[in-house]
Amino acid sequence: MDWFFIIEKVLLISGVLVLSLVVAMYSTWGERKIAAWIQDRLGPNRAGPMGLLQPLADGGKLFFKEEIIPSTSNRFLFILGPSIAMLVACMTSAVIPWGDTLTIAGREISLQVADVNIGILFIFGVVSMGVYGIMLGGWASNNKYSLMASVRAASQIISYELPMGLALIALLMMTGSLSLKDIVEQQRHGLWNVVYQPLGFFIFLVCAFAECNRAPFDLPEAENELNGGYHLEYSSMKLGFFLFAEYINMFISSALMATMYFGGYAFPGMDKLGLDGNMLTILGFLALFIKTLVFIFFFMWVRWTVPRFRYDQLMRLGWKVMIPLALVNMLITGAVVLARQH
Amino acid sequence: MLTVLLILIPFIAGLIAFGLKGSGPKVLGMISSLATVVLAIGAWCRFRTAPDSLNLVANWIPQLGSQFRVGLDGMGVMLCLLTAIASLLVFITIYSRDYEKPGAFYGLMLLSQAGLTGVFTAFDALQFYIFWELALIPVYFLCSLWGGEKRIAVTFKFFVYTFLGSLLMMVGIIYLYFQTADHSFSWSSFSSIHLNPDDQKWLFWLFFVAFAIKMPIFPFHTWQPDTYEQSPTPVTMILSGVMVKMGLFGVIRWLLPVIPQGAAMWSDVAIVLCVIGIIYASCIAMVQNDLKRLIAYSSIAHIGLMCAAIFANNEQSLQGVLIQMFNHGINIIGLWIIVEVIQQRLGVKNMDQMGGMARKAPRMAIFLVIISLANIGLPLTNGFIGEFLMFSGLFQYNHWFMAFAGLGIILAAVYTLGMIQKVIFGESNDLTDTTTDLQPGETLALSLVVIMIIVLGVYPKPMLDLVSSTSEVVNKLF
Amino acid sequence: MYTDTVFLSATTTPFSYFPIVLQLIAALGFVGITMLATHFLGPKRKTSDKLINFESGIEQKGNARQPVAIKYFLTAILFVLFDVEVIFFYPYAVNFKELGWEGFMAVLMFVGFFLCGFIYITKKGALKWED
Amino acid sequence: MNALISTALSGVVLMFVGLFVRNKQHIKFFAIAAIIIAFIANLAQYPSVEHGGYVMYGMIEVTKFGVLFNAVALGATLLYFLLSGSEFEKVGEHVADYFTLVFFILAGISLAATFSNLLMLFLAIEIMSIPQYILAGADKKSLKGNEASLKYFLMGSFSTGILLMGITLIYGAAGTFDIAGLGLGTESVHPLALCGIILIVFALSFKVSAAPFHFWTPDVYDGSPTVFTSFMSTIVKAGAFVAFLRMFHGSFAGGTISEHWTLILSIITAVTLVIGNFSAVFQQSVKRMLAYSSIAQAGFMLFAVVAMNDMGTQGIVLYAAAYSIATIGVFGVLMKLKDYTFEGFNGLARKQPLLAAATAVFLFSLAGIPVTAGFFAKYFVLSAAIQHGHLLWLVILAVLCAAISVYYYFRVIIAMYFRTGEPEVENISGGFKAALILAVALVLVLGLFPNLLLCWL
Amino acid sequence: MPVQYYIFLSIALFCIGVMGVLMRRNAIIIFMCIELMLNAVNLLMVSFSKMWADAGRVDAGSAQLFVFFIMVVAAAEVAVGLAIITMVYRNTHSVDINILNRLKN
Repeated sequence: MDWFFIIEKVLLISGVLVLSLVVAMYSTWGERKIAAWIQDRLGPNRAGPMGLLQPLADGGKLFFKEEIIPSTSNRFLFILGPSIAMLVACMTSAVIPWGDTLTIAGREISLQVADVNIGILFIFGVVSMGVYGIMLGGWASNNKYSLMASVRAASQIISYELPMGLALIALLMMTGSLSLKDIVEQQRHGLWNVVYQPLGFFIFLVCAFAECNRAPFDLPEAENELNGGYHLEYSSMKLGFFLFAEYINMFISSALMATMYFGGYAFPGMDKLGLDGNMLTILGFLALFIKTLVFIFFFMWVRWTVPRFRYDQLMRLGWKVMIPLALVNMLITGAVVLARQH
Repeated sequence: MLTVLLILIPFIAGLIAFGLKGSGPKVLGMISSLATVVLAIGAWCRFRTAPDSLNLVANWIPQLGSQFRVGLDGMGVMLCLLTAIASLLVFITIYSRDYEKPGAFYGLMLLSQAGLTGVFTAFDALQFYIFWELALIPVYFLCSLWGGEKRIAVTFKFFVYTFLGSLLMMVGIIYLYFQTADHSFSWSSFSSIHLNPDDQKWLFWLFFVAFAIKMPIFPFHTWQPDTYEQSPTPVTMILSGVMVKMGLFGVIRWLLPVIPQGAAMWSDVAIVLCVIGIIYASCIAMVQNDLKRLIAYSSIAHIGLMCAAIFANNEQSLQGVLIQMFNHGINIIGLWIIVEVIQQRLGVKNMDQMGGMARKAPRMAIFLVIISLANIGLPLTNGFIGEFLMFSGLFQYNHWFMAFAGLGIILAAVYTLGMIQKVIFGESNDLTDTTTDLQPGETLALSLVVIMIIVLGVYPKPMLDLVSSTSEVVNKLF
Repeated sequence: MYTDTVFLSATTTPFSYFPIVLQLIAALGFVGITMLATHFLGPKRKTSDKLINFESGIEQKGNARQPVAIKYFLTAILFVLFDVEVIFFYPYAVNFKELGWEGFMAVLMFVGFFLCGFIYITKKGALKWED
Repeated sequence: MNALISTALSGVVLMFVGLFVRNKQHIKFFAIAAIIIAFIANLAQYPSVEHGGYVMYGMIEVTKFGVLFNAVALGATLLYFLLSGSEFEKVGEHVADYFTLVFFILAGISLAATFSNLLMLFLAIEIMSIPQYILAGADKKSLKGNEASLKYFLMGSFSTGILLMGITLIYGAAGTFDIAGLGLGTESVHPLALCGIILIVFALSFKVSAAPFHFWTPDVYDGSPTVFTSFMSTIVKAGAFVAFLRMFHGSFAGGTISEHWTLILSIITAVTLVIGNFSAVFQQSVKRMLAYSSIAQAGFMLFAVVAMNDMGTQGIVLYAAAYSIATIGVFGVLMKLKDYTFEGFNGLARKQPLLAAATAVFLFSLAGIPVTAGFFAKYFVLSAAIQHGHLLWLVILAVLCAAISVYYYFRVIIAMYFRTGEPEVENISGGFKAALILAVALVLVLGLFPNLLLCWL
Repeated sequence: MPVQYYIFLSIALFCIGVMGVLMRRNAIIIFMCIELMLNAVNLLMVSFSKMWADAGRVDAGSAQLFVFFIMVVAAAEVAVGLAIITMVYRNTHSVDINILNRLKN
């Protein structure tokens, strides 16, 4: 066993986790700021300069709140729900290539926790687990609103998984690989995938919104119908986990979209700069981070711009529009790729 | 062609009869049975001149090596004749009766006649089996539909018994089929199989049980008295006159030639069973008060004797059996006609309630006496020659068997005479006072029976000639 | 239509998943520790009123664990079916360049059946949420 | 192959017909037309396989046997539609869907008759089974139907799991799924393969409801809507048998391997015969009696598998035809009655002579009485066993059981003909009568000339 | 890892499934046990595929394809099974299979 390898990976993992948490924390701040900006308000401005310490205060508050477990709920499942949600959110980042390799003391260190050949499938699998967290949480609360919300969430998430999978298949046909690293490397030497797969990207984007329960697909959390949705009975850090998980998911989705359709850590002309490897890797990481932030901004922008769907509209969009669209996209991709091959 | 006609005429007539109403079926039955009698006699004549012309082979199921193969040898001619005569006698006797649903009744009667003729003419094992079963179905329906009170349970027992027996036989037939050299079901292939003795040992029982149930032989006989008692008398006539002969026929045609060593190995056991049956049945018959049951048990005893004689393993006894098959058929049908008459007049079967009928119905009394005497084998009646041959054959085989079987004939005399005593002599009572003598139809039928009894009793040679060929052939193979 | 293609290249070994296990351990640790920490840090002043379910402030009525609308079940079942059909596209997508037009036609047929099922459930009203 | 494609497509088409055609009578006509087309398409393939079959993609082997069996299954289904097609609408609303499911089952059956790969065996079995779970519970309001459906589903998928384990173990031993290439019989038997075979025997015994894996059968057949029981207990069961037969003849015959499973299977056969027949005797409802009788008949069909010879192959085709036609006929009549007990048949002969006569012929056929198809069916399977040589004890047992079977089949005949009563009978249409006469004619013709069917083999 | 490990693991899983089916009375749990059996089979199938691929068989991938088919069929079974269980639940308000046995009489 190579101890350096383990140390290196442990460091990387810690880095990635901390990064996700920090990004998630400041996404809450960002969201409030953007909302305020859009609505011509100020947003948080008391804690620290421009309210920058607000997320820390929120986090601290969540830690010190009283933990309430309703007497009629199922205690074990009640705790398990948010745990799963958080766990899943932390796991998806494992296969995303945050950058190329760093060379430190003669060792090649990959900025990807694990480069497995089923990367996309892995993410898919782990994300599907997320629905358990919501479902268990909602059901264990023994509250009608929670149950309703979790059932809605489950239906919504699984419905949008289908077009998402189909959109990815079209991408897969072009790249021929499920490894995210391979996909990025291909884009590095050619055009970004979004050029070939505009429709696919659009479908993926919409589905990502739905998967993250973000507006305009935030029916599970629709306050004015459901009193807060599946985490209605939660308090303290368990509530925090649900909220954090949502923001982490948003971050990972953004990173994923950037990776798969917008070149990941690759940026145009990066090989012509003539920089050495380490420098290029750091620049690449920054490029990815910026792309991700742009997507996060987009998420928020949409949230404060587009009104919420009705449930029947949501399902109709998912099943009757997205799925056929994704199928067509897949077939067209297949036909074009084959035609170009000959 | 003649042979096929013998089957086809009653078969088609039977089918047509189902659709007829009123007295149509009666007339049709009469015509058909007359035609078959004529045909059977024609077959006899043809058999004396050109026996081969009676055989017919046609393709049936080539994959199985089974063919439609009908033919007649001496025994076949004789039994076909018996079948034809029996149904003619039955139809004459019941001509004046009215049955419920006559179409179905006559149709089933004719179908059973067709099935029986099929059994006697089959020279293909599979075909034999099929006819064997087919003869049973119409009889089953006849008994269950027109029989006595307990008819359903009783006839069902009868059916299951015989069906089980025949299924066992089918296993045997299939097994033998795979032993034949040319994978064929024909009688000639079957009789030329060389089976090792071990196989013969158990194969014998597969066949013997089927035949023994049909005859019936001692432990397999329990269905018989009940069935005879519960069936409508016309059906009982067919059952006892012809159908039980199927068992004997089966042994002679399909058991002895095919499994000779098996038969030889088990002949002692078979004869012991038969002798037990004879004595047992006779004893019960003696104490029997029910007229129908008495005749049923007497039939068991007679059949037992015939079966014992078959296994006695010599030409004399075999010839005796063959001729006795015909004669017993005639006699027992005669007896049943009289029973039918009595039952129809008095409405009872219990002999205690009868008596003194000789005064009121003298013709019937005379017929009863003659037929009863023939049944116990008095010289100059047809029963004598057959029994004599059987006893002498049995004697050659084993004295003791003969002695015990002979006991049966003494007992037969006892109960038959007892029966005559009770029925026609003695004091008449209220019931018998009202009785009337025979009607023309019944007289005609009984006269025919008596004529046959006397003719065959005095001059049995044509019949002996007819069956001698069969007995020789079988005995050679045996 | 068995080909000798082994699905997915064999460069990945079980060892490639080792970092994922590490990350799982890390994530589990994080979740567990946080859960425990918040359990001990928070105040504990429990009253029976606090522990009943929230129902917008009015008296609680009945049990929440009641059957939900059948539509949701239907969606779940349809998802299972269609998702599995989607799974079939993955091996095809990985190998589709080698399979060429013949394979494409086969998939076209498959998609045809997929659409048949899809149209059928649509027409049957399984996806109709408006009442 | 043609049968597979045409039935599967017919299923899809009917599914859509149900969406656009509201008249249930028309749906039935569509179904009948579809089955006739499938029948013809299937027969059209016969000339190409007359002198030897061919394998397609290593998955399907089209042979004369397969084509003939498909013809039997499709023909019997046609008869089934003619006799009982109008009963479909009494079960529930979704008539077209029921027909669709029947067609999908038929596709499974045609696959079962032609597979040459374990994968296809698995698919065939499943395509046959899954629609049946739905059909069993088609009457959503009936508790008995619910029970039947759930029970059938749980037991069926359990046996599927066992089947799969068996297939996997055999794959582990042989390295291929091709049934001709398993090559298990040649050398000493791999322990994995042995376990696999035993598991497959168990699983397929489940599917054909052989004892001791039969316990679901009576409840399921009794609880399901009668019109579907009729189909499930006949044609589908025959299809499962064909799968069984192909599997074991194709890959486990000969060599040392066959010794291992022949004994197990012959014991299963014996137990099936005994249990099926004895239990049937004690039933009070004709429907339940027929359920047990189907177990008993399965015992006879198992002979064909155990015996492993041409006689058995011919036998199973004939048996499938004879048994299916007769049972479908009996069920067809049963569905016209209000009362499913034996008493419900009392006096039927007087009120409906044609129905009674036809039922009697069907029951004769089931009991194996000559001149009906059932006789030759039994004849062939028993011959197969006798030809095998070591199964005589089983044959004798079977014969005894056949005699018992007469008891319960004849109870119906006795009720119809010899007892008096006023059976409540629905209106009998002319079409039904014609179909019934057709069925009787088929039974009798096959009973006289089985070679009309077997000459194709 | 040697293939034996996989064999033992999947056989253990399979036996757990079988035991569950035979001993539990709740239809849902029985159903889950059946799914467990199927997954045990899938695992074993894939390990055998690897085993034969290592042994040099070119068609060893067919076992993996088999797994796909198993999953599809399992999905179909799930669809039908859940529908049936829902139907039963709506009619009897129970998924205990013993209750069903009582209904029989």
